[in-house]
Amino acid sequence: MNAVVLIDTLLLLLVTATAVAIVEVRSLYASSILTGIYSLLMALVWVNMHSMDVSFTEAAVGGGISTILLIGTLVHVGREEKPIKKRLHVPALVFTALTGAALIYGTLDMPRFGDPAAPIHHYRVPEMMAQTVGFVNGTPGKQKPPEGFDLERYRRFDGRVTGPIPADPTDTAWREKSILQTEGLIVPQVRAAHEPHAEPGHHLHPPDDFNGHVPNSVTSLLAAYRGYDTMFETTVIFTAGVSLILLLRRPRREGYLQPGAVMSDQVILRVVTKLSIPFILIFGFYVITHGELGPGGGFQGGVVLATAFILYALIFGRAALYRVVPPPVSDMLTGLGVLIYSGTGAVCMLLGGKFLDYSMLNPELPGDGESLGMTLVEYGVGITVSMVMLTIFNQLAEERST
Amino acid sequence: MIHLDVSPPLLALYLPLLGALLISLAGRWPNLRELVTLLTAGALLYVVAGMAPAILAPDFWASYARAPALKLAEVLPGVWLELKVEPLGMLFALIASSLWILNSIYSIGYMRGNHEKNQTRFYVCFALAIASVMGLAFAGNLFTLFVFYEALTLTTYPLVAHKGSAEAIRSARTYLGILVVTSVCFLLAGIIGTYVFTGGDMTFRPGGVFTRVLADGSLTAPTLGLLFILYMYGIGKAALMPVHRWLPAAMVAPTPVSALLHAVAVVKAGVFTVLKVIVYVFGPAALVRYGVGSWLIYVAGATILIASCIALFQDNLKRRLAYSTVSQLSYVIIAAALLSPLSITAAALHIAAHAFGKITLFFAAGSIYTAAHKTEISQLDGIGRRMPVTMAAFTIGSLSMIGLPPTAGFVSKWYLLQATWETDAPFVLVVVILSTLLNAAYFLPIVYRAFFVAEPKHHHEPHQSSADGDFGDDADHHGHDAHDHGEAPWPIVVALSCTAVATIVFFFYSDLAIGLANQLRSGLP
Amino acid sequence: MLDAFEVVPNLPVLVVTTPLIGGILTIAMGRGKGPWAWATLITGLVFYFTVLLMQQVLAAKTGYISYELGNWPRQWGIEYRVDALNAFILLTVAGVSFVTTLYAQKSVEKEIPQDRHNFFYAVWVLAVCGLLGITVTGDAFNVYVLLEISSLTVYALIAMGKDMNRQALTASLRYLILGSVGASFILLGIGYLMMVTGTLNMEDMHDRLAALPDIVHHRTVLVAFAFLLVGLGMKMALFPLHMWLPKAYTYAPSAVSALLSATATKVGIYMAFRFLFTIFGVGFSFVAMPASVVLSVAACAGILVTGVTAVRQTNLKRMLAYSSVGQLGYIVAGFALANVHGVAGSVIHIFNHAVMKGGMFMAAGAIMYRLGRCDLRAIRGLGKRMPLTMAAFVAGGLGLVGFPLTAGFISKWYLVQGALEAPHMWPVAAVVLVGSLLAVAYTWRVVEAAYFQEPEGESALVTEAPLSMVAPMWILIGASVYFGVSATFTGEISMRAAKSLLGGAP
Amino acid sequence: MTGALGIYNYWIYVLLMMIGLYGVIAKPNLIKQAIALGLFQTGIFLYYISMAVIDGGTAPVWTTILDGAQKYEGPYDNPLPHVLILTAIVVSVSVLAVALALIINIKRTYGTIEYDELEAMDQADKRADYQRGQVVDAADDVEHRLEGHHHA
Repeated sequence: MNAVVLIDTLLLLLVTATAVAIVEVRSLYASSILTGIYSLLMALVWVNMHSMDVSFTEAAVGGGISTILLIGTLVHVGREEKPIKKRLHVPALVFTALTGAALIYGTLDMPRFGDPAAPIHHYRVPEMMAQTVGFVNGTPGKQKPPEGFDLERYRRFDGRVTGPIPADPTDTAWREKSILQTEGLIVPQVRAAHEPHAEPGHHLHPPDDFNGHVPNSVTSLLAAYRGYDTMFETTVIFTAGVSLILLLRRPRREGYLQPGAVMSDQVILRVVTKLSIPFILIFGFYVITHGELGPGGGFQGGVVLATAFILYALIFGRAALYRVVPPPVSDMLTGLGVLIYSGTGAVCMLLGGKFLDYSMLNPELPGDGESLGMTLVEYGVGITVSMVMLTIFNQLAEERST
Repeated sequence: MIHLDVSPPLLALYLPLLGALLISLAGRWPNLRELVTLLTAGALLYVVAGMAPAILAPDFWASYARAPALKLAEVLPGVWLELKVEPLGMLFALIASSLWILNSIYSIGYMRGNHEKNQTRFYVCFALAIASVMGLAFAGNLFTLFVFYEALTLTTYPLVAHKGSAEAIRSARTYLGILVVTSVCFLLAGIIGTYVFTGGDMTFRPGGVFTRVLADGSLTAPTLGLLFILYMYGIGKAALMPVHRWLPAAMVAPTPVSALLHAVAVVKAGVFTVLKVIVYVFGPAALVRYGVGSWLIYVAGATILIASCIALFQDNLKRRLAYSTVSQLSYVIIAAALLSPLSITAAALHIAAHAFGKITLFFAAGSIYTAAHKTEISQLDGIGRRMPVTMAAFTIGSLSMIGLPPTAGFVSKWYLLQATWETDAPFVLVVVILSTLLNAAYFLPIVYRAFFVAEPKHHHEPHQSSADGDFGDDADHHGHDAHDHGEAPWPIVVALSCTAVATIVFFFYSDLAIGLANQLRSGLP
Repeated sequence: MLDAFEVVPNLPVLVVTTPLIGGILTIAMGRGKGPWAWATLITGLVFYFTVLLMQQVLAAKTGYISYELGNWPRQWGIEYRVDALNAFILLTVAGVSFVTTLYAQKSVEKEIPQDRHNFFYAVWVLAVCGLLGITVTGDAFNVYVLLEISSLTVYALIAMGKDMNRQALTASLRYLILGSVGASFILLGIGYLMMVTGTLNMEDMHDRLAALPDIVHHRTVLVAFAFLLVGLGMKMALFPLHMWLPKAYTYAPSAVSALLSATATKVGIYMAFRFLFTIFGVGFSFVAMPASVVLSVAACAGILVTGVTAVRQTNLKRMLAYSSVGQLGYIVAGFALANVHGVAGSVIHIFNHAVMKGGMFMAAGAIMYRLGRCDLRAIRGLGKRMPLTMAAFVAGGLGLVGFPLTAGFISKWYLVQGALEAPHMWPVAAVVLVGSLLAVAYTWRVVEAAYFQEPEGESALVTEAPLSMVAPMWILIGASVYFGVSATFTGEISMRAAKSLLGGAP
Repeated sequence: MTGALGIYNYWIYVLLMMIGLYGVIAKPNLIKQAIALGLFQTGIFLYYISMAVIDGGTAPVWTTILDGAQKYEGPYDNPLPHVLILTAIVVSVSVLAVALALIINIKRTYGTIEYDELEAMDQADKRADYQRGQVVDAADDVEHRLEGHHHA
């Protein structure tokens, strides 16, 4: 019973209680605030499970943005839920109970919590951790892993779960012990995952200290190995922003530029804001840039940047904000971020590499090319996220001012 | 992909299509439009007749197997549109194309005489229907057959619904409903079943496509029987009871439609398909060996008798004719179901023989409607004096239906009786005799009324009693007084006298039809 | 700089990144026709790429093309993998979206406020991007991300019908809730599989699952299977889970309805193909698991119930929506048979239904454009007033019925053949045939109203829809007829796809 | 660690998901539904992150020695699920934003955001729409016209 599990247990009980409260409390306002609390608790849970980036994001998004969104919406739709006669909805209860039972049933065959033998810990990820992904012919471990890294330590577990993965790609004997196989129920697909790659040096990623890897493995997965997912993650945000413009923006003639409430007569607020905004901005850029070394990255940084603008708008009014960032500009900037990201990928492609193959950016020092590419895309993410958050806030605020 | 070709069968298919196009273009000028119709019909007959000699040639079957099929389009790998000429189709095509000419003449008189609306649509759809009939007649495999079978249903729908009156739309629904349900649910299922069981063989050949799979036992007798049932009830156009309801319903159509399509083209398409399936898909021999075809005799027999009895009690002339058609169709089916070479001949002959008689009868009915606006038999007292030609033709038609010499009906009935002796099927014999009596019972009274009953002095306006949408409000548009009328417009008279004469000529000179029928029989293994 | 760049090797990624970048640039295209023209350009370009891609795939020796993004080995990075199946789906989706974009201009002008056309078309192109992305990828999680892109965009697009009818909003929200739940189930299923296999690459996953001892009793895998099935069912509007679809398609802007009916649910079905056949493998899904029974029962029930419902509708768009659910039933019933002809039938019907139903929705949209409504009363006598539009509608309807020499007949042929070949599956054949009768019923109500009744009110005065609507409509309908007369190309592709799905030689 | 506690996390995540699902189904208020949907998704996040934990693991961030080389001090928790969940969180907030936008529009046009009331209104609209589009059965319709014709 180690500390992780102990804290985990307590936190999760707290989280669950909050969840019940969120669903059951009558006042929507309370429930929104509780959502913020819930997210903060969740952030703690993530920290406790050593997932710094997720916790950072959860705090910024769940604790910050979502709550703002919810409260901004409540202003227009009213803060009280219509009283309903019977508190307990039995069919829903039954349905959820059954679904839950099914899910629990599914967990029974899972490796236990934190089991090092779980396939996910030893099947593909070790190569990513060992910085040995993508060497000649894509066969891992050609180069000596960094000191202290014992790839075999992970490999050992393979036998316990699914039988050894053959060193020789052409050997398929290991698959024989699968029951379905022997009953002829499994039709083996084309063995793409095990073919050696045709042309030598195809997967030549630089043998310097980088290899798509930065101290913060999360960032290296995020921006390099699975950079393509992240590009679309950014697109999702962008889509959300555009959708809100489509749905909420008032036509020009109704003057969507008219200012909202202004609190600039509050001296303390004004001064504090003026003092803190530069620091917020700096911190935002720090988070974006620093993502390679520690927790954080484009997304979290972007949210931080957005909060600076939002704070400004809250205190000095949206008219002031629109003087700083006119809506047309922010519209364009939302797109710009994704364009930077996809543009980086496209440039790698135009230089003759695969899409998003950063090492193309600097043929002499591929490693630097890769870090350059990752920094670029992080900034792309940052710009889009901050601008979209700003747009969302603006749209909700506009709605209020009509 | 589709490749154009001018070989006769294709020409026979494309001519009416071309005609339809020209007709729709000429729609603004009625005379031109109807001239185009007549020209197309003539050209079609010329083309079709031109193919006959080759079919009648003694070594036809020898060359048949080797003769290259005309592939129009490869729809799927292994499924293609294909035309191939053989005696039965030849016979059918000849009848349809020759009668189309007369019918066009008749239509001119009828449509103008009754001031029908949308006449262009009428002629266009008519030409399209004929095109489908041609495709059906020369279909080289089951798929092609099905395609044109459905096309025929679609193209005749607007003709049935032509008036757009409540009655018309409702009946057209029945028409489309029954034909589509049967063809889609049973016929198509049967065809795909055939395709699956034979491993992709749908090409018509004498002796059938199942021989191989039956031999190696991969197709069992029960399955064969099931397929046979699917086909027989899938071919709704053959009006086998209980799927005959569409035929009386279709009678709301203008008379030329009832005449050519629902006395000749469409219904004959049905029995033709039945015959074709029995001869070229199953093969009589196989059906006899596995004994899966015998039930058909009884169903067909029942249809003949029941339909005749219903006809007996119809007062509306066209309805009575319709039910008579139902029973006459089952003559063909029962003959085919006897599965002897001779009976097959009889079936083929009856397709031809019945056509002339029945179209004459419908022409006469339409003529009466045009001239006198009478639709009910009870109104026909003494009409023979006013319309002698019409009623004379009607009489000839009736005789042919009953099967008395010197009319076409006798020829086919003669062969049928021979076949019954040959296969000693007492049931069929009884059916034939009984139905002959019934035919007489429901046709001769009409003739009697027309000629020997005096015309009533003042008779009430008929169309209150009209149960038939065919008698719409057109009557009062061109305030035609129903009292004094003579013969119908001349094109009508010409057309129906031609068919009447043809009915008699067929009795004395039917070498062509018999030749084709025998050719068909000689093809059987 | 460009000298090192070649199009052909990068086709798989170009198919997705072109609409991505293009879609974002759309918002910079200002007012007027600019955004529309740009969107047309982009979708056209994508269509061209998919055609090239199809050629590449047909030429490929292995039968598939693999593209490793970022040049990371496919086991660790993200892989794009294109075989006959998704090349065909890509071609369909891209082609139909291109034609629909051509069509959109007029009706969008009428139905969407002038000042946000650039945003509208941006979302429109991004929707296409998401759908194509789902279709091309070989990575399980990438599917989820792009699924969310397509879903978000589609929610927004549907909601844009709000200016015509407020129900577009509730329809969109209902779809949003159900769709998100469905997507979460998919995410969960992927998570369970990842827990068991430790990888996200589809091929890799399949191998690991195949290697699992006694997979049939592995509870985690079973639950993953079940939840993926439910999630996919919601996304592809499989019968009991289709509640969101009719309302959404009815009240979305006409152009959007056309786009969605032709592409969105189709991609959902494609995902089902990938998960059931490629990841779990046909042996597990259809032999060890009762997927065949479950899916075919749901599909058949769907065909019948929605068919009957469609007959009872008066609003053409709603009628088409219900018929879409039924037609999806055909597709599902097809691959539930898990034999070559059944699967081929469902693959080919994905294409056939896309062109037919796309064309019909365009026709309905054209009527909307002229009359502001499209119900049986409004279309009376339109056969004379708007001959081309009504003819297109009827031709499409005949296709749905499956009259010979229409595309629908081809699908029906394959499906029935497959059903007769599969043991004890003949009821499916029966349902397929009965379903086409229901199609006759609802098509004929339109025929009677449009051709055998007299127009009244404004219907008597309308003229034919503008060429920019009629032409795209007839491109699709024409395609449906052409591929009904000569389906050798589509037939061969789908047979090939079916064989590779069933584990034979690609 | 014993088996029961070994999958404790998984059970909690199921619990959270189900609370969310219950809210989505049972609560008529759209805002509630949107929030509950969020809970539902957070449950899945918890599952993924729990998947990433490894006994005695630490955050997957390498120590960088002065000269820039990196030193392995594993075992590290698995970074892959973290990455996936980062994406998923972004997706969920986007969905929330769009949902709220829709809800505001609904409030604007319907004047309420209670599901049951909305359903009632929509049903009414739908019925109206149906009757508006209804033709008397094609056949009878013609008859009516004819009669009108006769009387005229």
